[in-house]
Amino acid sequence: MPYEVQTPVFEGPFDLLLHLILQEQVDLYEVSLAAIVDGYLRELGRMEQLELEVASEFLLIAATLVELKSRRLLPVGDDLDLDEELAVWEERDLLLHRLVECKTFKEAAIALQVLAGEAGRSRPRVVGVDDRFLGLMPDLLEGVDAEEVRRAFLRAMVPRPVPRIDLEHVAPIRISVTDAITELVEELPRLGRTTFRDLTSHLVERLQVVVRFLAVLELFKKGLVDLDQPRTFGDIGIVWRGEDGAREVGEVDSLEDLATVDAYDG
Amino acid sequence: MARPADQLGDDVRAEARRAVEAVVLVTEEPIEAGLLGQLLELRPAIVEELCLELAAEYEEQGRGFQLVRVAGGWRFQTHPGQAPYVERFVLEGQHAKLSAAALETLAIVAYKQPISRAQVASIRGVNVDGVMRTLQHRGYITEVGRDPGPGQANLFGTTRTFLEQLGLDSLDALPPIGDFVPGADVVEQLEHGLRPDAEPLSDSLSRLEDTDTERTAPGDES
Amino acid sequence: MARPADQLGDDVRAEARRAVEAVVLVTEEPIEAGLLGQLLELRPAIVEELCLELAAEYEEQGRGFQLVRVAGGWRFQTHPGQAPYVERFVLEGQHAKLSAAALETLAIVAYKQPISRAQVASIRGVNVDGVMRTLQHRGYITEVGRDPGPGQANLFGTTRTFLEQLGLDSLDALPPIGDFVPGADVVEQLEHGLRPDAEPLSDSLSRLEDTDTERTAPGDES
Repeated sequence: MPYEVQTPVFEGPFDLLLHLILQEQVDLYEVSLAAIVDGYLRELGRMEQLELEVASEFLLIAATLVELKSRRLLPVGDDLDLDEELAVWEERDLLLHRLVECKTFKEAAIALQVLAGEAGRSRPRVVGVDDRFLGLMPDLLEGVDAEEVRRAFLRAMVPRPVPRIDLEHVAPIRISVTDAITELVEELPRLGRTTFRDLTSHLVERLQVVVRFLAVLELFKKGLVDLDQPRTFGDIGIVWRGEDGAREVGEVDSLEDLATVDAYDG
Repeated sequence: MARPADQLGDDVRAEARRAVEAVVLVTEEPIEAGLLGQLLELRPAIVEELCLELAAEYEEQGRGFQLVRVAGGWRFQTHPGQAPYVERFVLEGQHAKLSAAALETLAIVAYKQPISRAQVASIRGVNVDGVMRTLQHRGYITEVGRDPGPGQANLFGTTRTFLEQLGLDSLDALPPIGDFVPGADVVEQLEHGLRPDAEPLSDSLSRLEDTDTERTAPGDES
Repeated sequence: MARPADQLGDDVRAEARRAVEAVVLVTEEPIEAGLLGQLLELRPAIVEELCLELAAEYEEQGRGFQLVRVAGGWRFQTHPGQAPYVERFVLEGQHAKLSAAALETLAIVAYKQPISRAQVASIRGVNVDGVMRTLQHRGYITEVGRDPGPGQANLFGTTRTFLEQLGLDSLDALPPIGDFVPGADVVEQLEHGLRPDAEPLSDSLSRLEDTDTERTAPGDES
């Protein structure tokens, strides 16, 4: 990974240099090359690991800065090689140009973010064509590739978030384990193998989920369901063991005395 | 608080109508009045009333879409009178795409085969009979056996046509799904969705509640 | 066949408006006026006119949805004012935010496309392989060709998704890059910061004296 992960503040040598030069929004002529060079070298020393490619860019700029600094410190003599002098100016102009460019795109990035933020407040409709029109499609899989099928699968497997809204203002909800058991006895034989997640995916209240869980445990105790959980925190698999729903209802009545203690007010 | 219809101020009513329109526009499955009511802190009966009102309005204004009650919930759909245009659009082919919902159904069958209709439905959280029929009819999935369990449900799998359409040699060539762990963003979204009083909601609800306060949302001007 | 606008009778117009509403309702991507025109047997210009008319109508009626032109086509979307409700309900498909690094890289590709990875890296001064991969993966950028030069480097550009995510009709709708070029004061500050020999000798000498101070006081220079 590029070094930017380790040093979140500076996104590369230009970023650092821009920061060093522009950080003080004070008098223009306070900007001191000496301070910039020192700051730059200090930051360079602070970076522990650098990718070779990135490091070379940092070092190149450091070298340019040091050279500029040395020029400033030395009185300009007549004996200076004109070519050398020009080369230094060229280096500096190039650096300046790149700094301006870098700054430009930094600003542009902020503008893009603002645009994306505004656009993000609207949600496009992507519901697509009604199922009743599907039959007309010449080729349902036109333009669909395997990767898209994979992504669709992953999307489908993400547990569906249930909008959780404070329900206190609505009529108080009374849920009991008995009711939950009655529901499960009707539901489970139809479902075959299912998971606790699926059984509770439509529930809004956490309390309802808890009550369903207690109900499942009751059924397990009675030997009406088999439970398994292959992984810690994984899905709890539930398999109905009873013969069929209707016949078991009688048995549930006998459960009632176990369960009635657990009536809750929501 | 849930209010009776006659106590509903004009502003609250207008805001609730807008919210209904927005939410129903982007939900893939019909959405129940109860759920909408929870969001708006309105009784389901009032939500039903608002939906009926909107539906009547669209009809009266001769819109090309309808708000309809299907399978216990509300959704937008195209007006039957516009079916010829929708059909033409669908037949153009390259522009109409399998809906995300239908593609998910197909993907579940592909990766979980053999699988029963009920199992697919339980993963998707909705009835999938219609889509499964279409997919079967189009030759992408087929019955591959019966569940040995009590119900002896039909089990479905994908076909050779499916593989050919995707340019795959065999099912083994499907991209591996690995040990799927939802990304951090997904987890965060889930938490956000499950948090009892996330800020934006309470904000907007309080906006709904005190009708006199200054209202700044762009949708409010009318 | 396609008719000019002034020959469009009221009935035809009403029917065309309905058809537009129906077809746009079922598209998953913004639909071009050209395609709508083809389906409705109307000129694209007239379709655009009808769409603008409908969009204005929804706004005027204070609807919770909008008809908008994005990425060269028309689509229905929720009104931004309803964001608090919609966000609570529809958690899927939300895009995780891009990092500052990714945004800057994206800005460079957007304004300099087609551009090679190496060119982007040279502007940013850092390796951009990872960030470019992320952007590509998220569908914001894509390979659009190859550099005809010796290396035949892949050239990248932005996608339709990019436009959709930013709510832009086309790349022309991007704010001009000139808006972001730093002002004269900043450039001068940068220039001054890198000036090798601009100062009078006396300043250089005073600088030599206090070798280790971070900066000289404002009064010392000028």
